[in-house]
Amino acid sequence: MTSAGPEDLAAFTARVEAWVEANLRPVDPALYEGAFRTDLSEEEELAAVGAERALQRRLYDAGLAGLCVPRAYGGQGLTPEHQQALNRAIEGHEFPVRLQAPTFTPCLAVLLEFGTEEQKRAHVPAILRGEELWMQLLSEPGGGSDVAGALTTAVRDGDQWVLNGSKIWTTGAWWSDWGLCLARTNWDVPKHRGLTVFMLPLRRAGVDIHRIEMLNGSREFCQEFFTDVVVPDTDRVGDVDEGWTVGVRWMFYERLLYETPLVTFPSGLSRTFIRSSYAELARAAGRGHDPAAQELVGEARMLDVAFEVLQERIALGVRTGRISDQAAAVARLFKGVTAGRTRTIAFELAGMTGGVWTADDGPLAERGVEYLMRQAGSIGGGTTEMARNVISERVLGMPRERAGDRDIPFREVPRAPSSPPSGLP
Amino acid sequence: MTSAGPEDLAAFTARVEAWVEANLRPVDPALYEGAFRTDLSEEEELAAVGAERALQRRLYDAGLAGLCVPRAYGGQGLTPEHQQALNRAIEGHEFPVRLQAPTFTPCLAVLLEFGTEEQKRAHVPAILRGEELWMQLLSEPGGGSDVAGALTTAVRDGDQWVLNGSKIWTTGAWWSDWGLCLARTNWDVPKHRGLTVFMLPLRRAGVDIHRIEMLNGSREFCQEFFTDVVVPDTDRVGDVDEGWTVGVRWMFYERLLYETPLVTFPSGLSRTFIRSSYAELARAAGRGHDPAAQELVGEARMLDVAFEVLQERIALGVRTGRISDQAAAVARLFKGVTAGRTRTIAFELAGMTGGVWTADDGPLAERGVEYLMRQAGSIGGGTTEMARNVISERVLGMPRERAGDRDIPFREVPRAPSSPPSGLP
Amino acid sequence: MLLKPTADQQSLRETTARFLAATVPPGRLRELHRDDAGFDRAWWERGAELGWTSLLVPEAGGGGSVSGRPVVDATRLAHEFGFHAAPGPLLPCNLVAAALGAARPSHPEVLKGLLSGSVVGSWCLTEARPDGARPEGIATTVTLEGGELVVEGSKRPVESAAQAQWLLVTGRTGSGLTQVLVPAATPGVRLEPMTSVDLTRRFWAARFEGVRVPVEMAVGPVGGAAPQVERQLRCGLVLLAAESVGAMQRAFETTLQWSFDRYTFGRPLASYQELKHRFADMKTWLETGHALADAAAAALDEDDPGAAELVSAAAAFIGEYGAELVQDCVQIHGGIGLTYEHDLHLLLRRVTLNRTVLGTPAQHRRRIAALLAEEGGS
Amino acid sequence: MLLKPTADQQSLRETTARFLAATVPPGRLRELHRDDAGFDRAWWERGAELGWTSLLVPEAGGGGSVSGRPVVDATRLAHEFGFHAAPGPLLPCNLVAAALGAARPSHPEVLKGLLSGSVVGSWCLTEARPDGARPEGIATTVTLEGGELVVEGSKRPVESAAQAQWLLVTGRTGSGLTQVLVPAATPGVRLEPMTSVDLTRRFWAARFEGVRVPVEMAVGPVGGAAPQVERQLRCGLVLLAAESVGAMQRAFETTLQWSFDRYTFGRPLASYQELKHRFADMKTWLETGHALADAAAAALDEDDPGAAELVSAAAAFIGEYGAELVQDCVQIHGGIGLTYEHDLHLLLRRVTLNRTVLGTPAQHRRRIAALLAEEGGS
Repeated sequence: MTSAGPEDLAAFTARVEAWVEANLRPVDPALYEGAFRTDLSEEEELAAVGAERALQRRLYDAGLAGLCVPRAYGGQGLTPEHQQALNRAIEGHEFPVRLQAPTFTPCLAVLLEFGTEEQKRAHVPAILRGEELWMQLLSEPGGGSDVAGALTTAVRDGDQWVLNGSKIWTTGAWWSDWGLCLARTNWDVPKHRGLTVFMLPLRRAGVDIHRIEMLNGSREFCQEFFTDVVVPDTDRVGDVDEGWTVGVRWMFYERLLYETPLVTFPSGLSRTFIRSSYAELARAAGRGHDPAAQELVGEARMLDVAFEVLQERIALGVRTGRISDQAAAVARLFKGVTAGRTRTIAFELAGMTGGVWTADDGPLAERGVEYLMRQAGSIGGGTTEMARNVISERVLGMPRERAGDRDIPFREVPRAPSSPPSGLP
Repeated sequence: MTSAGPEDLAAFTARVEAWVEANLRPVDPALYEGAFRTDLSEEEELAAVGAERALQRRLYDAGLAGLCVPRAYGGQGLTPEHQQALNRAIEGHEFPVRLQAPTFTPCLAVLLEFGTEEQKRAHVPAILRGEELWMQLLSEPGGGSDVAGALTTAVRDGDQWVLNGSKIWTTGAWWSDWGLCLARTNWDVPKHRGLTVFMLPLRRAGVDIHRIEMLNGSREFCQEFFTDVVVPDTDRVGDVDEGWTVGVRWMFYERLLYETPLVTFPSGLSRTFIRSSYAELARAAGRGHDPAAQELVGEARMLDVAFEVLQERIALGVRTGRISDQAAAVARLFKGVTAGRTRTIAFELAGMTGGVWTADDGPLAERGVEYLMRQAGSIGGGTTEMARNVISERVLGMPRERAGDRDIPFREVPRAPSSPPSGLP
Repeated sequence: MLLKPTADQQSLRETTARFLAATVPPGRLRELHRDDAGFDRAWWERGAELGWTSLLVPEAGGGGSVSGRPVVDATRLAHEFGFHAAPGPLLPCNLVAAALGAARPSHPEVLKGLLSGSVVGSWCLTEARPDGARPEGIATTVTLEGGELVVEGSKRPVESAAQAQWLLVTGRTGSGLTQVLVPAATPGVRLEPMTSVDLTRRFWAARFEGVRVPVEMAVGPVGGAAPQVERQLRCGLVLLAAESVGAMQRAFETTLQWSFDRYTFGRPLASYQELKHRFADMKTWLETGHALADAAAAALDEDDPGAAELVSAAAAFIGEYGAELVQDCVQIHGGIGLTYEHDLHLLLRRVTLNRTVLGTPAQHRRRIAALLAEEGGS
Repeated sequence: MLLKPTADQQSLRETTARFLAATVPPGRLRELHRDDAGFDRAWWERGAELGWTSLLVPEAGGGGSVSGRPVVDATRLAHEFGFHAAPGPLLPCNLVAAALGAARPSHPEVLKGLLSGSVVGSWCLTEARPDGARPEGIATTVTLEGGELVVEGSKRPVESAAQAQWLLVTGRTGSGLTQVLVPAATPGVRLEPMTSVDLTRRFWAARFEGVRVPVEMAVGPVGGAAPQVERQLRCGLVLLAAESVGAMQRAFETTLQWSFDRYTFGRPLASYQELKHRFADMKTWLETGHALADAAAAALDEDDPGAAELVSAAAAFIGEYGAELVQDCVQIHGGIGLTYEHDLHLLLRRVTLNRTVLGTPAQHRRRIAALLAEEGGS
């Protein structure tokens, strides 16, 4: 133990609880359900981000930011149990929800594991103070689940690199500061061996950020276009052409999501706000006593409870080494399937109001729009199909799927004869 | 037109209706649901088969057997519309249910298409008179859906062949007379090119027939063991090593099932006996007015109605050439999935009685046993997995699945390292 | 899609298909998304010239089937409307025209306007209750007072109500039902806009507060309209079913093509067995949807005693599996399929809307059970 | 399977696993299928020596948990019973022992017999009604007349009733519940054998016609037993859930191994993507089943206020997905998986039985909704 050993857990808990009560506003947890999907105007959204930056700064000043980050980089050097105590303490209170993912995981996690000493000293404290919000520049248009098939290319030019290409599905890139970018640096080797990771300020010349409109009007996601973006070699993360080594861990941290102790997230948040909503829907639809509606309500709640205990089991198993860390895909799969089913149940409970409603319909309103977005939970953050591949191949050890891009130079990989259509033929 | 053109449809219909009324006993169609699954003793089963042979003979004598079989082979040389008229006329009456499949289809159909003149004259009239019941000796233990991977081997010995091997899943082979057998005659060519079809009397020396006990106690299926069974070359169907040409059509006729005009099957049989049973179950369970039970009843009935119209559509489409005849797999898939779901619904409606019951529980009794057998409808007659392969590859033209046995001599095909286990490890 | 359409049915369908492809491509639908009416009146009149509102009206009323099977004819149009996610009050205008055409015919001037497309009418049937599309539970009343009919109650959703000159209101008169044609401008008629999942289909909540019209505005017998109401409802359900099947067909074709064009891990999506099997399931649902919609339409034309069951089976099956099919198409497309820019949601919206307008799949499952119970005598 | 069992829990489980593997392999289960009792009394006594009936009884009553968490301990046994599709009255003996142990303890001689395995007891709770496992609807009455309790009513299914010397009957006394220990040989007790889907678990329908026992035979307070009944019911549900998870685990392992061993079209089944994805789904259900059964057991041990919900969530989820998992294992095996000779149906029978004994998944979904409604105050 160092001379300044970790703060005693009980004392820490008491201190945190007192601080939270004194400093954080209580909020209705239901508010967070739509944190990334509300119809805030651009100004409102920026203001909300600004408030969260300030909130993060207050956490930092109180010694409550980066509990599991080494002190050398501005963190507290405490244990995951301390983070859990914080997570419990902030239950029912405001917290900087937008900063957790992808800034704290996977970006911060990747930086801590692969960053140079200079990189960590330059960026980790800034992240903990809420000054730098990070994005992951990973998916590409037309790339789907095959992130290692990145086409965005970085070409070396002396002690710097020139990037061209496009990334997509970045949450809130337009209000973020930095991005972690997976780029192709060698087209003449198999795909996993020609990638390199860079860090990239998003407000640099040559970076165009375009907000994507989803079918429900949400504009949370962005697409970035890179045109001759110059990145110094000192902003490279990991070795040249070894980006996939970084990428594997990157995606591991992405799958962990709220399971890493780098993230601050109220315990039981999901439990609280879901608990009553299905029953309310049934009542609002005049079907509180209809057994068919009761079965739907019970099923939805059953799935939520099941997900909660499944997640706990897998987190415990991974932590104790009794379960392969690939098993995070089990929770991801269950969550995706369950999210689809529970949204469908909510839509079913809305009955005819599911398709057409007025603002007076209370909880029944908008259920149809949520239903239209149903698959989002099985697509975003890695599709359920990919999760099934991971479970069968990595957890159960079943034979790998035949790939058409293995062991051949990336430039020779079969691709679509033409750019795929984006609309109805 | 020949001098004796087909009998006028209206006159035929009138004649058939009169004959049916005068000669066939009315029966409760529900009886047929378990035709192959009841717990008849061996003697009772043999007696029932005997009665059906006699019934077939009466149909033959009345000129109502083999309506679409050429007159030269004892048939009537009429049209599919005549068969439909017969199918309508026998609605609600006894008919030789056990003789239809596999005797009339696929066996008779294959004989008509591939048999020599001598073979057809020897067997077709005997089939139409109810004297020969046929079996298809196609599946093999451990062979699953890969029927072309047959291991049963025929070795030529002058003008005869010697068969060794085993076939399985033959319905009622123990009371049948002949079998159509797919055997390997060449191990040194790829699997589809080394097969030959033979006809085989089942009561020949070297043929051992073993009745398989299913988990519900049914013993409808048999397994046959062939030990040095001698077959004259004149009982070969199709050319040597060209058995797959026969096999493809054979399986086509098997898929058609009740859609071929070679088969006599009361129209709307399935509709009649299913119509009320779900509602009765709900009532028996004391849930006639429970909306959740009503939804299950309605769903089950919806699926039955849907299957009926789907089957009609596909039959019409195939008949008129507007749909690929591979589309029979669509009906097969729907039927398998639906059978599983409707049995599950019946089990659900039985509630707690589904697991434990007394004979006094009426329609609720035995639903648990049916539930245990649920997958039978998705396995027997070609699995739903195979149907999905056929639909995606043959109907939709999606790429064929990679096979490990293509274009290599059959004896070099990868096989299980050891014989697969049949029990718990 | 009918397997054996007549030449006239084929021509009807193809003409409409060409017209919709030319006039309301996806880009135009996005424009109409920002339009209050959701469709263009002049465009609708051009469509009416193609026969869009005449098929369910007897020749005596100025309409006419092209094949002698009017409902089947009308589903040919509905199929194309679904395939193109087309705008316009197809359902309400056809059902009001059918109602007028069936009643002697009555109100020939209104009918003529509907046939020419110059007049829009809408049917006010459903109400805000758990089983809002079943006539048995209608709470709106139509009362005969002197020579007038007084309409009192609330109806929702009413399609294109604000565009309609005429509202056909179904209400209760004692223990029977009455249908009455109410000019939309009558005092006491109040409309409140609703939100729908569809880009172009617009609905309103309508309140009728002591609305008075002359007794001549009754369509069919006062207190004796139940059989006609049931028939309109069934026609409406079959049109919705056929429209949804059209949307399923388009989504399926689009996504199948995408699976061939899109490569991942060096292989087309279409080569992955798990996706192939899902396409096989979708194909099965699609064919079953066609079979049910066509059989239900034919049953209505033939007054088949099984029509009620077939119609609800079609509504229940297509409502559920149609939406599941398009949702799986979204899944196969991935994130792009959830964007406003992509066209897939146009189809998803339509099948989602249609499964709620005249009863949800769950309600139709219960309806089937109720029909079985009637039959079983319990 | 617990992720962090104590050494004693681990040893308990392994000892039982070895004993079951050695004494009741599948061949023995098929023999027991033809046995009236479905298990051997001497064998049961040997099992009792391993602690099969003592875990839910406090030390004061002669029992004892091995970890301080008795319900969790007991689920270790139940898991192995499911894994081996083992015979024997595990559930009824444990629940009767728990009831006696919880009441002061009462009837020490009976309890002693249960603990040694020399006595079999069974719990008569459920009745033939749509929601037959909920205590609220019990129709059987227990009436205090003088110094006697009179039991009147019908119970089914009652496990191993014909083997039991003692029946613990739960009945209504006024608006409360009473539990009474009835010697099986008491006049007025009539047993009728029932058929179950399981090979070895036997059930009877029990009628109690004016059955009289001294008031001393009450277990817990007359008219005040509802909390204890609820607790027994929850324990029973958790044991069933854990047992079914054991059966799921075995079916899954067996079928996964089969997919590696079985070749079709020159490739192992395990290499087909569609099957791989189904195994991924099954793995997910299996892990969720473990998580729910373990969490529900822990919640009972901790008297967690969420225990009722967790127990019903476990029953609903494991009942439904457990059966679906084993059914899919059958599908993957093909026809061989439906034969009596194959062992898979032993597991299918067990999960099928267990999802009906103390309420079906549908009933537990409704129960969860009822708990939410109580919470929501409606």
